Amino acid sequence: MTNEELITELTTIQPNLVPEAGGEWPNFFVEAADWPKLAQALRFKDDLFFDYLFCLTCVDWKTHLAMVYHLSSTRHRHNIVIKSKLNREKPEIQTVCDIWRTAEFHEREVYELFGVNFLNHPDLRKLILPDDWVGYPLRKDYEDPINMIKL
Amino acid sequence: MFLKEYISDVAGALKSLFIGMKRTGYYFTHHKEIITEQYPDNRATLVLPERFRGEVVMTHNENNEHRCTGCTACELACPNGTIKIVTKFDINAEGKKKKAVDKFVYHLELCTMCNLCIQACPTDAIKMAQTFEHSVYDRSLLTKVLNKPDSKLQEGVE
Amino acid sequence: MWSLSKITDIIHSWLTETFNPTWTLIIEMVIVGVGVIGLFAVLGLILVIMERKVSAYMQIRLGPNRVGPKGMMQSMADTVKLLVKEGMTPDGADKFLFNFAPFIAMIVAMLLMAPIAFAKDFQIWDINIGVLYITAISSLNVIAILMAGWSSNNKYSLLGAMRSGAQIVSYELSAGLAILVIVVLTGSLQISDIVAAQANGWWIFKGWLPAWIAFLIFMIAVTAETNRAPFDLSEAESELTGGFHTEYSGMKFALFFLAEYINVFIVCGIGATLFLGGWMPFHIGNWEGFNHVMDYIPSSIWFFGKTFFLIFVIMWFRWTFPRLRIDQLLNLEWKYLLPIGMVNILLVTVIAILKWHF
Amino acid sequence: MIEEIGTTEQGDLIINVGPQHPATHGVLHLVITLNGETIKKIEPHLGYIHRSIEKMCESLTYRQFIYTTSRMDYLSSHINNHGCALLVEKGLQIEVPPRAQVIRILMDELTRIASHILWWGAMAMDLGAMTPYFHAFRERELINDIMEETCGARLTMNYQVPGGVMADIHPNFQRRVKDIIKQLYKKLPEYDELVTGNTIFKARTQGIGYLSKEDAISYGVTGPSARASGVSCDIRKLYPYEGYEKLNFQEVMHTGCDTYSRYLVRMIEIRESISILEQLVDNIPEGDYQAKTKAVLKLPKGEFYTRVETARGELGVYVVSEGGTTPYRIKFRSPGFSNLCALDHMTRGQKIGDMVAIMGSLDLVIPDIDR
Repeated sequence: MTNEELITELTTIQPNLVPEAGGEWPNFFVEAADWPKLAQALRFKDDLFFDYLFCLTCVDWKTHLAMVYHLSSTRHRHNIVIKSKLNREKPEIQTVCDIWRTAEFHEREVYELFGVNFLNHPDLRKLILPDDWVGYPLRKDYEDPINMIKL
Repeated sequence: MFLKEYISDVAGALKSLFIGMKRTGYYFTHHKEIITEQYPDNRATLVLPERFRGEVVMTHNENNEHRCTGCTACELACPNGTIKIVTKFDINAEGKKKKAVDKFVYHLELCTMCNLCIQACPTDAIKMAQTFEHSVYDRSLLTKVLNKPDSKLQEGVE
Repeated sequence: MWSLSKITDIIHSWLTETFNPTWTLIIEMVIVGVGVIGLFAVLGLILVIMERKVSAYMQIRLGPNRVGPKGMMQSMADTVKLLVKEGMTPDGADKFLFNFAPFIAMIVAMLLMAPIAFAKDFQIWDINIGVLYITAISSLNVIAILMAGWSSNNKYSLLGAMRSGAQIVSYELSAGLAILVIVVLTGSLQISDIVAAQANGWWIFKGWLPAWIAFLIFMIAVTAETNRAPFDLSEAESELTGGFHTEYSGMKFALFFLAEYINVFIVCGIGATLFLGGWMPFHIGNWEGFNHVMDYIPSSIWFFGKTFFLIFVIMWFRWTFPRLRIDQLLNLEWKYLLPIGMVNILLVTVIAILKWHF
Repeated sequence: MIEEIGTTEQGDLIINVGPQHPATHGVLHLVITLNGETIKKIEPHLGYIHRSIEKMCESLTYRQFIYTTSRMDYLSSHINNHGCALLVEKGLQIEVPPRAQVIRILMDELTRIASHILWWGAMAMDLGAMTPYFHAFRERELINDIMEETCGARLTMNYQVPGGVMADIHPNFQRRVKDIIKQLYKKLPEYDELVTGNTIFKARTQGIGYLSKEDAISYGVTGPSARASGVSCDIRKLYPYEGYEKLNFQEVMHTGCDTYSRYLVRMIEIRESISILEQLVDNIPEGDYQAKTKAVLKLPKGEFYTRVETARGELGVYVVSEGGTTPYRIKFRSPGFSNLCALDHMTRGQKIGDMVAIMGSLDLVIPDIDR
């Protein structure tokens, strides 16, 4: 499926998607509340069939956080990027680790480094940092005078 | 047939084991194949390739002159803050004040030998040396001043 | 062929003339004890350096080569290092059992020395059930390992000890069956009889196929019984770090280490005695001249030569093969070695009854 | 769809494997729940050597951040650098000279061979055979010598810079590559003698650590580990970069899905890489080895993503740029981290000895996981 077809297909599934220009692959912004439904459609609809979540991350835009999901289909070989803006004070989004299992670890990583709370995640604990770590290191306003070296 | 299969299983397994033993037996008896290098003993004959990145040094010619203008390009290029250049103002022949390098401080303990400073240097003042035995008992010994005492900027280097 | 019995006889008669029988026995025991401990030390040193050199050459490297000429004193240096190392006892360990286990391993290894014929007429104790004695005592080794594993208060050690228990208990069966083949052929359990029966040819040549199979099974089973790779599951270092001796250090570890090597030496000595004729020289049929030359080589050299060859084979196994998994290890025993061993013993019984062997 | 989290019952044995453990090839910390010898659950605890490279890169310029990636997956540092260099080139639309492209591919494939050879030795060592490890190092040293001669370092090369490579190849380079090809052709059959055909090795690996195709995709497993499950995921074929499309090589696939097929895939991949080397070593075009670039690189505002095939799988570099000299946010989608996700799934119900074999076959490099 070409990028244009993908865009039209997805906007029919989820009318309030906001396509973003630029980038190599189609970019969409989705409301956090609509994400689980869209994810189901992306994964299980035969002509979409995005079965491979190859990158899951988060970007701190200072005003808000943005979840970024890079999806690919091993059958149709098309790629897509889904983004979702989250409230910086109380970031919450539904987990997708029941759809793409690789998300389990990636979401745990995002959880501890950005503080995004993944609803219904089966095992949302700290993965990399010690359990008593305070703060979210990859946020832009994170300061740690002891461990951070500023050049 | 069960019995036939059983016997061929055992025979095949034993054969594969003997093939492996033949290989190790070959190396046991062929001492030419030994590849060990006797490191501290062969230090005299050990030649490192000229591109090997051991540490940053500053080249000085026979008149104790270096080529560093103190432009801090290397300091900016370094990802780790390994290099710190302390500048001073020299008064040159025409009586003008001119910026020059006072101390080229190099922290070997921070250096990752990435070669970016060498690439950045516009006057080829620094280069990578092939030394590699850097361990010392006192960490402060790893902080080095690269320009030799009383060294001057080479004529004609801008 | 000269024998060492003259020397031992002279010492014995001199002692009986000088002292009363009780003192004679005590003094002789002391001499034997000192001799065995000395042999232990020497063997430990030799086998450690041998293992390191064998592994080095198979791994295309030089191995130890700094201490002494060609690194021959390396094992001395190792011993000194282990001696001066602190022998720690973990906090939660069962202190008595923990400290006692290495000694059991050593004592078992020492006891096993008794019936081995090191040379012609040179044997500590020519007991009439020699082979049975060896199989019985060698099973005690598992107690030391279980003790060490249990008392360390370490889960790795416990797992290793449990594996070792299952392993040694099962592999004793095939080792026993393989030994039984020779017992059937000889008709005696006494070591000196078994060696004497091989005067006109070693069992490995005389016993045809059954002896070959028995020899193979014996080698596999004793490798497993001494916890050597590829059967070193009780100390599998990539799974259980150190297995049952994870928590041991210093001299206590050295005792385990030494006991392992002594056990290897003993089982190889038994293998040499049973299958390769012990101290008997190599003879070929009617080649009188050749046989005569062979007779001039001292009997102890024959014994140690054969034993060290078998030790080398076991080391060869270790540095070639990957390790088995615990269930495969037991599979190998119960599905392959044991049935084959049983068929083999039937076969050899038939051969022995019909006198088909030489 | 998620497997239920294994519950800890009375009588279960919980052991910590690592952070310092011979099987973890570094400092991975696994908490294993055992029932006897059978694994009920594996929980990786990461972070022992986490250096937060992603945060570090936010304060490094586009020339500087490349060197940090050598420290991620130190066995395929060249390919990591390559991915980052590609990203900068994509952002700035720099044309890489053909000579630099060929040199890059040659270096990538040499790195891949070195990594796979070391993996072969380490895998055999995990299963208890020490000797292959040393034999593997013999060939690996030769490759490292080439790296040392041309790139200036043995492990963390930092040879690829935006626009090409840092220096031209050494005059000896072609001769030495041919030597290593000859040497490998001679020694690879020995590898098979020692390990591949060995009946114990086969027994230890066949049918162990089953990972179906669907699971492999769902867990995001890439690289040889996924190709052994029949997933076509070689970035060099699917999204060719640097002229891989012009080369004649196979994407090695296997449908065994078990540890042994993962082993076989890597062994065949070594041969495929050798064939790539053979195709290129005599056909290095003349010309510049580095394109002209500005002293200060500034990526335009936007988002960039590049993917390269490292020895372990797909490395994705995701950069969000605000138009400055440093990335605003950088994310490395490292193959090791995703491959680790499947470890728990693959080891359930297996023996503790199998866990070692499965971990070996996944070829985990811990700094790649921890970043």
